[in-house]
Amino acid sequence: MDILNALVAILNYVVVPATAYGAQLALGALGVTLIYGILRFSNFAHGDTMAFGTAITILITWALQSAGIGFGPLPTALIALPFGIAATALLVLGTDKIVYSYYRKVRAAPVVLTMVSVGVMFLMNGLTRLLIGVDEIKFADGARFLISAQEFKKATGLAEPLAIRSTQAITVITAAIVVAALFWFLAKTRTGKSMRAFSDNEDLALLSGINPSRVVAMTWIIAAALATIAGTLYGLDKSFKAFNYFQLLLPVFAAAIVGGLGNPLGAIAGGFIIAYSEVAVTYAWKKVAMYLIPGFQPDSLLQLLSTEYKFAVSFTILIIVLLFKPTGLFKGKSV
Amino acid sequence: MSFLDASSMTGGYGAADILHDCTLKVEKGQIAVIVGPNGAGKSTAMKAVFGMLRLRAGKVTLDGDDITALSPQERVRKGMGFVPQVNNVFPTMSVEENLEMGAFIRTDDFRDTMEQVYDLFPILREKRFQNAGELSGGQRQQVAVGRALMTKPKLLMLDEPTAGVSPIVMDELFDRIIEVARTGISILMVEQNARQALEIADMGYVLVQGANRYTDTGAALMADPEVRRTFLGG
Amino acid sequence: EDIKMGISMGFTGPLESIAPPIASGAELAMKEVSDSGKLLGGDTVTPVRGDSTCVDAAAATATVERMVTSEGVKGIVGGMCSGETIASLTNVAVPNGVVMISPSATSPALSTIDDNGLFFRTSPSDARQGEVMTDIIMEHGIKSVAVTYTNNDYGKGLADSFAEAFKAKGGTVTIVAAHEDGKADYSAEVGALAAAGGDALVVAGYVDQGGSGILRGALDTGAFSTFVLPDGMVAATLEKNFGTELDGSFGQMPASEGEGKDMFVSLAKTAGFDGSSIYSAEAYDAAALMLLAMQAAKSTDPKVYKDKIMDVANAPGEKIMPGELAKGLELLAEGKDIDYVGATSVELIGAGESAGTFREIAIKDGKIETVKYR
Amino acid sequence: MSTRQPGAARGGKLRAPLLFAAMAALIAIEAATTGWNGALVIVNMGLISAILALGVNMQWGYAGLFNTGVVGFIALGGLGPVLVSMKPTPGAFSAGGWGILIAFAIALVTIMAAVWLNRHLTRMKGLAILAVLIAGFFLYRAVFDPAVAAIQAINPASAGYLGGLGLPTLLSWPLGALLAAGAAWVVGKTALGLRSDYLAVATLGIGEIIVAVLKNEEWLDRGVLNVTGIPRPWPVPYEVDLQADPGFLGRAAAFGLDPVTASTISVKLLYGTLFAAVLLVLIWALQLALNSPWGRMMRAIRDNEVAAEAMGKNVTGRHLQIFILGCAVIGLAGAMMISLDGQMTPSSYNPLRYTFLIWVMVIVGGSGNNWGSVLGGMLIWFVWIKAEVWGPQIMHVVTATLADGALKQHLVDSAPHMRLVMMGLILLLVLRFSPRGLLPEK
Amino acid sequence: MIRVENLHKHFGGFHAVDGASLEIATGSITGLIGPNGAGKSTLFNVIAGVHKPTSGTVTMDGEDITGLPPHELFHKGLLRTFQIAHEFPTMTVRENLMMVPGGQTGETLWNAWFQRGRIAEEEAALLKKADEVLDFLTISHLKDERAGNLSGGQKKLLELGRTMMVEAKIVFLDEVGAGVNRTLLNTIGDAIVRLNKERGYTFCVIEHDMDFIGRLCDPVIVMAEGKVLAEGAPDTIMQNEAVIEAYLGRGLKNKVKTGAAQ
Ligand SMILES: Nc1ncnc2c1ncn2[C@@H]1O[C@H](COP(=O)(O)OP(=O)(O)OP(=O)(O)O)[C@@H](O)[C@H]1O
Ligand SMILES: Nc1ncnc2c1ncn2[C@@H]1O[C@H](COP(=O)(O)OP(=O)(O)OP(=O)(O)O)[C@@H](O)[C@H]1O
Ligand SMILES: CC(C)C[C@H](N)C(=O)O
Ligand SMILES: [Mg+2]
Ligand SMILES: [Mg+2]
Repeated sequence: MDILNALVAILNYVVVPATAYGAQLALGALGVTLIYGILRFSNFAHGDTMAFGTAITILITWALQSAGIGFGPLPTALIALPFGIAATALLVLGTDKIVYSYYRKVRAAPVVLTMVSVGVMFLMNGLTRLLIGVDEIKFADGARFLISAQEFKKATGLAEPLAIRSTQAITVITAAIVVAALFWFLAKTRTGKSMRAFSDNEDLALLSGINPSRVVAMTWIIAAALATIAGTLYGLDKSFKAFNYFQLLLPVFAAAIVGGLGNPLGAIAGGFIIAYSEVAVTYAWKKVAMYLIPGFQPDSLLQLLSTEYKFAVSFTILIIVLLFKPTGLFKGKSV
Repeated sequence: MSFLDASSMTGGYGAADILHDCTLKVEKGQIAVIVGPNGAGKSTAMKAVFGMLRLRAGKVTLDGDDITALSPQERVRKGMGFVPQVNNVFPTMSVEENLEMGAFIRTDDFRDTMEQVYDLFPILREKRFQNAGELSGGQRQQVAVGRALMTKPKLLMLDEPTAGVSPIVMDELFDRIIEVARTGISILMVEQNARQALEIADMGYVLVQGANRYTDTGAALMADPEVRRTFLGG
Repeated sequence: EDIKMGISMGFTGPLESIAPPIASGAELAMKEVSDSGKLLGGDTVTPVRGDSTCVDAAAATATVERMVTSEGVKGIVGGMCSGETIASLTNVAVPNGVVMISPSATSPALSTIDDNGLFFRTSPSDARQGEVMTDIIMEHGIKSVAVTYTNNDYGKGLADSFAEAFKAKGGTVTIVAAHEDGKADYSAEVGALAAAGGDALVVAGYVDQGGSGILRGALDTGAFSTFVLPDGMVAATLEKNFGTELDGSFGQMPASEGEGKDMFVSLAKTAGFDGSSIYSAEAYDAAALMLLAMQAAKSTDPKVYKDKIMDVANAPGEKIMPGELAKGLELLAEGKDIDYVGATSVELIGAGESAGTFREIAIKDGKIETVKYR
Repeated sequence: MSTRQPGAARGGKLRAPLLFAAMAALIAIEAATTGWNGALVIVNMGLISAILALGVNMQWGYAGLFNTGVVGFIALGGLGPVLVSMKPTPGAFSAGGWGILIAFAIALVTIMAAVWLNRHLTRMKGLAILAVLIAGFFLYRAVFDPAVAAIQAINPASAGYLGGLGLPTLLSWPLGALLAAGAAWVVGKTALGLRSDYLAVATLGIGEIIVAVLKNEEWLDRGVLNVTGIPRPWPVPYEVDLQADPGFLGRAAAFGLDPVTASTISVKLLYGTLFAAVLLVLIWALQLALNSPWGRMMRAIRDNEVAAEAMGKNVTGRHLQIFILGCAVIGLAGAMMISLDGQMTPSSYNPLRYTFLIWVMVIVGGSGNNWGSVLGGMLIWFVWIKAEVWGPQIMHVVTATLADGALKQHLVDSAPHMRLVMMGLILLLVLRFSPRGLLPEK
Repeated sequence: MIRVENLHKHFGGFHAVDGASLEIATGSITGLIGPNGAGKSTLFNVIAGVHKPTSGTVTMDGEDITGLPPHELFHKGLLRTFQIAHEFPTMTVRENLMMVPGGQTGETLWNAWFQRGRIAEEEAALLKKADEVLDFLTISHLKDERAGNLSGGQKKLLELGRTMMVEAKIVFLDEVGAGVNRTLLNTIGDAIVRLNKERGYTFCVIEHDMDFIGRLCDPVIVMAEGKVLAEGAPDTIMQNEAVIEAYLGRGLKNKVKTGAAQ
């Protein structure tokens, strides 16, 4: 029984949340990695693209809700998602036309594009806030839990609870589907391959008859879709607040890099590594130890590092990974 | 009118012109070779023909159509193929994917063309799943030419295709180029292995400082002692 | 004459969402005084907003510098966060001799700062809140708690003073863990808190920042069911976002007995903002105090009217409620004494900070209910 | 990475003087419209920003090192004034100072032991090292934790930390540089082998780690409780003292200035002079270096590491050197900033403001060009501050024609966010019309 | 003398150099030829310290130099050029040359600040030297051009020019000829001979132009599949059946060119 309790405690406080968080990071990292892989710059505006996409999705969700449209046990936002994606795609395509395309034409160095994306980040930042304000917004509806803590305790009679939110499950499943689809798309389809060709050698892509504007547009559309999906799922699971999406940028980049920039599989792996390291290293193992070793009453919490350092932990792991695998776990690119 | 007719091209990268009233022509199924000192503007002329350089003056026609205003990828669709001098492979894509990208604009089945390329460069078949960036210099060059052949172009432009390839491969390459030309494809190439190239050329252009210095059949240029001494290394 | 008054708040940055109601609170008082036409024989008051960012000391300093030197403000309602307040106070307000009244900077450090008598606050020091919170928890019969705080001077100061007070009264604090605001995920913090255990969780954070994230996580995973919520956590959003999930939790915030707050909330409602939002009422009082002190001193010079602030704020004198600023101005003009009560029952003690009456709240049926004032 | 760039910057030789004159004019306009006090505040922080940008430019512009941990090194530099000029907390050192030193010694010995084992063991290496590290960690915590607790127990509301040495603040500037340089050495030794964006994220993480340490190690700098009242550097006086000084009042009156204005302006001018002096010395040294064979070597390394290595240049060594130097300059500026602010607030070190903004300065100014960095530093700081005012003004203009209503209200309420929009817009405009920066590398 | 003993270099499972042993005698101009992908460049890279060998040793005049970093080898007098030109693109052509010599006074910061007189003298000498080299390579009109803007062949010349800036003991040339005009290549060949005769440089030359190899090199080493296939004087090598089979080939099959239209 105690062993079961220990197991459930680990599941509830480490495995389930870290998996969901990891999937969220992975979805964000996919977008970053895609832009990096194909357009060859670190897009700092990605966090705010996520925010924008989510904001639009929320507005549409509200409209749907007030029209009485729902999605059964699933969140209404999932119906709104395609519209959010479309709007975000339009926005980023517009941005590309007005802003980025010029720098591609003059072949500016990647760091200039990165700086440009910082400019875009500021702009989108303001735009999103103009659109939906700065407040925290909750827009999740439908069934909240797959397994709720109380039910679980009642059903099993264990002392430790276990909860799985439906949004957590949706996030993990979506992440799996999206990464598989993206991987397949890039590795197997003609368009996907042409995107990789473009990323490898733009001039030669041109000489092979690949239409660069099409590749760029495709990339942005996919990135917009990824950003909106990631942002909406994150917002469903936690809540929406424009500022938080900017903050999300840091772990998202960390995830993309640990895995190897430009590599979709890497983004997934990176997301989980960052998430698990944050949760596990700062977890207080006291309770688990007490279950496992009867009669053990430690004074301390058996916590390796306090939670203040959780970010430091994930970055330390990142640095260690990079020291042994300088282009990330999955052999990413470097411009 | 010639199949490819690029006449009086003038232009460059910035303020100063590199090309001065440069004219290049290729007939259908013929091989034209450009030779000249380093920095003469040979690559620049190729880029100009392919629309990668803005011309201040001059006109390019292909099969009678004026293509001066077309973008490079539109020219590809018009049947032009180009192997640049440098950066001519997709380094993080496999050899096979490089070839597939060559066939990007084709909608028919290109399996047999790929087989032909593999027959021509057997080493590529061996390395088909390796990334092109990991190949040796000469192997890359073979990938580059292979990629251009995949387009099944009407006009094939090659910028120093034999730079860095071994003699045996160079011979094979020239053999293949001749065969390609025999099927009615026109070839325009820049070569520093000039004597070998002029041997198979119908037409030769000697370019110096962006202008045509000598223009004649390949054999005639080979025979000209002045040309041999100054441009072909004796 | 048109008197300019500065409002330095973090309109952008991590607390951007609670800044607007605070500023509106201050502006409400200014408008009321302006409209009354009774200040110094008909002076009007124009608010000048400035963005302090809440976290960037340099930007806040530049903002306040601009207000003082180029806009010529006669007083400043602000800053919003303690760190930024200290910076702009010592670098700008003190050298230039301008009065600052902060509605919300609650760090104990501000009690002892060298301010030439120019700094006041309408909120109490966090040192006091820790003691009040201890009492409330003890009265609920809870002896063991876990504490999490937002990792800034406010959160840390409050958590520390609470932990000390709680232990002194014989309670057990199982863990004191910080959380950073605005982060993507709080699973690690929730995990650590859950493992440490305790009968309740004290969340010394901000309701629309990490504090909510922690609550969410702790509720969803079933780690805690009773929460203790200090000032930064008590706001309408709590009801909206958590509903009945928080039933049984309780807390406290600086606020005082009486109808002052209610009057202010309804005034705010007419003016179109949420007066129950945190520190909004304090901001109203801060602005009101400054303007009343001008009237009492018959001068808009901060160096002169700074000495009157304590006078108008405290007894003796006639009590002045929110919405009655005109009356206060009249009385002062007549040379009578007033005791400004305002929206938060202002009573300035010591170095010019609120004495700290607290409202104990409990959450029942998804609503924040007042238990009593203490 | 393609380096082809559009036509060279117009303006030739006169470009730099003209742009600096324009910058001066902007400041003068600012002074004329809002007074010298406000203008000088911007100038002073602008000078510090210029130094920060110089430090980043050394790393990026000279050597192509993508350091995004700037915020960490600024923060470390800021520790300088705390450690040097604050008064020591009485009894703190005897309470826990030794404990902390011993703990550090334990940590050092542990790491050395691990390194030794790594070199000398062949079998069971991983296990042995892990065992040593774990044992060392617990021993360290066992000594460290009580020492920290003892220090924090001393007057926690206003002290609770070790305090400083009580020495003149000016001394803290070199110390700030040294602290940053020391950290840079450790970072450089481990992470400099990484390429471009990977180095970027590694340093991003390191910056976060440094800030996390400063935020949470209260015995060192009071953590999030902040250290306030850091003394000013010689010769900068306090305004209140000036206002009480009859001699000064007399001089002020002679100029026809009121005491408050005179004192605040004098203080700012003094700060400004100090900062400008530091900036000038740095610029002189950097210009000489950049135009010497050393600078040529650095550019070669930046252009092509493999070739530079083959041409006998010790790329790793030089990278480390420039990384340390750049960080030292950043640390120096960090220390100067703290002695300007008079307080150390670790939680204010956020990467947006202290890493990205500095990078924007370098890129907008023109990477690889020292004068460009100075210009970029001044200009972007100016814009960052002014955007706060311009944003709402623009909103005002935009909404002027709108009818009152929810939309207008919403827009007016959102005005502060125009600051970010403005910032973004200006960044994009500069980069659009001068993609290599305002003063491109020649 | 460079001696390579039983050298292996593996990339993953692929054996690019697979047990090569060879010697480059002091004072010789040794040619290194072999099919594309034979491992020639890889061998160079291992000798020059760019790659660490999987196994095997490299010695220089009896001293073990296996795995030393390139910059240390440079100071031991071992120079190399790259098959794919590695210019410093944003620097001028002249600067590309002037940066080469090691141990310049101005390369330390301290001296850059306080030894400006000495630096000025050195710079003047370097400048003169660089201009001589540029003259020799016939690209002196490009001295102030950004190296990134050079044509393919010009970059190769610059690559060679760098090795002429210092007193080297041994120079490894990886296909200097590829893409270089043949007339100019002849001049380069002359220069190599002159450097070899007059200054005693040892050369090891990878090249696919057999005229060039034949004119310059003795001995010639042939590599194939990561191993040494043959070694000897150019004439004998060119007669070697195995070499012809693997590398030289027998000339064009399509001797007669028949165009479709004419
Ligand atoms: N980084 C690498 N990863 C994997 N394989 C590699 C790598 N570098 C080289 N190779 C392989 O090693 C073999 C030898 O390459 P190398 O460049 O040494 O050939 P080479 O003899 O110089 O040929 P060439 O004459 O064409 O330049 C090639 O088959 C190549 O594919
Ligand atoms: N991107 C560029 N920008 C500016 N100038 C250039 C650029 N590329 C080439 N040039 C210049 O144009 C001239 C012609 O270059 P081009 O590459 O056409 O020569 P080439 O005849 O192909 O020589 P090679 O045989 O060496 O390849 C050269 O002097 C070169 O310096
Ligand atoms: C806005 C407030 C919640 C600020 C907090 N009381 C502080 O002192 O920082
Ligand atoms: Mg060329
Ligand atoms: Mg090679």
